[in-house]
Amino acid sequence: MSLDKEELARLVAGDIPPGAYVNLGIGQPTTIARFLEPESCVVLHTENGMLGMGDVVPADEADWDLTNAGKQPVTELPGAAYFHHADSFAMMRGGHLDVCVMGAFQVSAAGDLANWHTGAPDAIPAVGGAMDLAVGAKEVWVMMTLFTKQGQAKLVPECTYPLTGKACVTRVYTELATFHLGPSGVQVAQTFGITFDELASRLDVPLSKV
Amino acid sequence: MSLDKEELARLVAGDIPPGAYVNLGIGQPTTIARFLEPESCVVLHTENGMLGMGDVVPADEADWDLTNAGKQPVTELPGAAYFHHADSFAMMRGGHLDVCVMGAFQVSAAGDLANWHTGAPDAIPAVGGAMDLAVGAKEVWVMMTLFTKQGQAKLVPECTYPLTGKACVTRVYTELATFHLGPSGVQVAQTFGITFDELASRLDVPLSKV
Amino acid sequence: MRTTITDAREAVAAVKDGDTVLVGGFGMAGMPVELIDALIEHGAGDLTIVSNNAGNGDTGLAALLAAGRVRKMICSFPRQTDSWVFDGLYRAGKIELEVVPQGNLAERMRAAGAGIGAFFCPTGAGTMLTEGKETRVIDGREYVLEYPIHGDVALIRAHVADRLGNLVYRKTARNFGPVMATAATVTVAQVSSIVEIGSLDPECVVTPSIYVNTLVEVPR
Amino acid sequence: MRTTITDAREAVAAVKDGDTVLVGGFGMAGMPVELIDALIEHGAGDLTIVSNNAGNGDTGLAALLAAGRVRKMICSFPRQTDSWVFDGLYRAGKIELEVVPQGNLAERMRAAGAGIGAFFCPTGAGTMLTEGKETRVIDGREYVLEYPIHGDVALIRAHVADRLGNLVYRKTARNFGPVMATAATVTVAQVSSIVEIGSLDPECVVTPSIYVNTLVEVPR
Repeated sequence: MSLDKEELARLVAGDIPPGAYVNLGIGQPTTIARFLEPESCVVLHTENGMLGMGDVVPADEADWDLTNAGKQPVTELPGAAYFHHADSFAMMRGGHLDVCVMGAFQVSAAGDLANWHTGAPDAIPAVGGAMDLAVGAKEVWVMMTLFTKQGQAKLVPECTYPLTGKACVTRVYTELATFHLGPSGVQVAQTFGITFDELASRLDVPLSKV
Repeated sequence: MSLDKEELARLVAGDIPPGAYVNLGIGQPTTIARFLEPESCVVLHTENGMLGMGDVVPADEADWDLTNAGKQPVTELPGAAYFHHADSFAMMRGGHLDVCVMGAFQVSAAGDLANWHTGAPDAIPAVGGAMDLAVGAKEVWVMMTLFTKQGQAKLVPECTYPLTGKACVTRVYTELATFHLGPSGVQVAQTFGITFDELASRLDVPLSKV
Repeated sequence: MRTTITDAREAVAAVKDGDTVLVGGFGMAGMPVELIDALIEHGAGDLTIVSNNAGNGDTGLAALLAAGRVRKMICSFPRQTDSWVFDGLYRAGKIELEVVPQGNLAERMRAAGAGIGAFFCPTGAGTMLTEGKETRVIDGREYVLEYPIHGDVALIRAHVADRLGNLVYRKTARNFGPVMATAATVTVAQVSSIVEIGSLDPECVVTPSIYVNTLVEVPR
Repeated sequence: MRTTITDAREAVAAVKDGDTVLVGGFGMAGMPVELIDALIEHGAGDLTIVSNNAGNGDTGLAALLAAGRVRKMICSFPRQTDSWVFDGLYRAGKIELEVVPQGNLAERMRAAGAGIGAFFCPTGAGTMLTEGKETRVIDGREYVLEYPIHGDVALIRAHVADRLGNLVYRKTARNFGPVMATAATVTVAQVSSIVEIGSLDPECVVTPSIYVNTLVEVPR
């Protein structure tokens, strides 16, 4: 069986090393936070200037001076620290975050990431912190569906959408399989309700087993 | 009569605009602080990471975590703020200090400053924050004797000592005269116990009156 | 020089037609709403606005845009669910847009405040956002040369100020405020309260008074 | 990753022969004396030391130099009234010296910590300290291209840490500590006391725990 969104978030959460400093991107990656065990001591970073971010809270409990990168109200955990934007992005760019998890439109076999712009001529471009995270974090993990609603693969030989960053993605988590990207090419770490051969036949990217 | 050191320090102190943010260099410029009127609200910066620095205190009252750039123990005034070295020098380099006052070996007619190195082949070079102050402060004032003990002028056509900064000095305060440097060349603002003509005859630099 | 304490109307009089204005805030957190309202009333136009977003809903920055005062937006994330004012102007070709990665936006303002002439930054290398910019490989990695963004005026929101102009912020509302304060010729800070000199812990001041020209108290 | 709490001896075991070690402090303020003592005992040699000064008297950094462990000093102000150990080694040709303007020293380490590949800086332009370096005129002003200074290990002194590794400093002893913490692969902080997580005000943390690998408590 392929994974549902919650199972996928739980899977990613389980792979984050204890004590890691982690940035979870806007949207689906944000849900990973719910599956992090407190005893793992994972510390969440939000690029708008905080380490030690807690859960998203409902609007009626909101402190609007305390939000995540998606501008949702959140909480502060013990041991938190606030800092300004230049310091926050210095922290990202300087390679201090252990892991960031982002969504994607496409990931290439070489680890190129496309997740900020569809390339549509009438789209208003908006990048936020995605490019900074892509070049900055020690590990860039992508969490996405493996195919678009139209059935097109999102793990591709070359990205056709505008790039966010080059050769930056190290892992791809999808509902059908997880992939490790690196010098050995694209390796399939796990599959869910699909065989390796079936996966290989549906992707235009050379695959090997971990 | 030429000015003594205390009169000179008092003169410089009186020229600092009320509310100015000021860095006083190591040595003689440090003594200017004693002649700043509290109601002038001048705020002193020290490059080791503080605004709102107070007086130098004797060793038996020292807190050795609270020192000036000359590593002398000082006090903290109400409204002080501490910051790290990169922020402190960003403040200097970014042009936020209104005035800095430094000593000098030589100042050229074009405002070049030489105050860090005698150029002697066996001297161990040591620059500290002098070059950062020279390029950073809005106004760089020099406080020095006009002549060396050997009688050589220190306000010169071209510096022969290694430079600290180019075209940065805007005023020179000495025991015999004060000078304004700028697009109009070297202008004599005040003289003390010497006539303009006498001064002009002893300096190898074209002078005019303010 | 000494920090002035005044009202929003007088504070924003520093803005002139054609100015570059840095506007703090990340969404509404740290957004100096009352200063922006005063700026709309003030009437200065042909502005370049530097801010993370390009206005939400119909108030604040969105209202300034709707009033036709902004020639160009420099921001990282103009497109939001409630950025219809900007969207409309942009699609109508009535506003220029420079999209800058969020960290480059912060770092370019930091450079302006810190006297750095330009810097080699890895962010955006090989992407369309850095097309045409100078690049260099340093130690095997590709970097793009980025230049400072100076502001004529910065409008920011902090939490508490002392009368000297020292600022502290509140939680993630800190965001761009401290950086913008360093990068503008004139910095106007809207704060929830102004306290006596000596009331703030010098170890905890985030923006030293040297960066603040004008304080406006807007109780929240 | 998680911050370790240990003793000075174990903490400095991270230093290997040939490493670049960033040593905090401005004079004695913020100098991690006990860590340096442990480093001398540890025995690593052929070191490059980056610190504002080059040792005072016969203890601390001066003792490390006297023990012959340092190949090169990168500092802004080696010459002091009590820097006789360095002076002697330098005049005997037994140590290399790179003199860097104090602000460039800080900014180059800041660049290392912030992922900046290089930056154009006005400091020292036209002086002998920047001879041979790449220069560029930007907006009519001369700048010098400066590169990051990375450390293998940073040894710093802060005031209080929480068990997670968040640090606060005390007065001007803050100096280089926060910058060095960002610029090294491994940062060891000597602190006067270690408190429980949640005891430090998140608004006042100066060095977030992400930058701190090892804590050593040395009560003062």
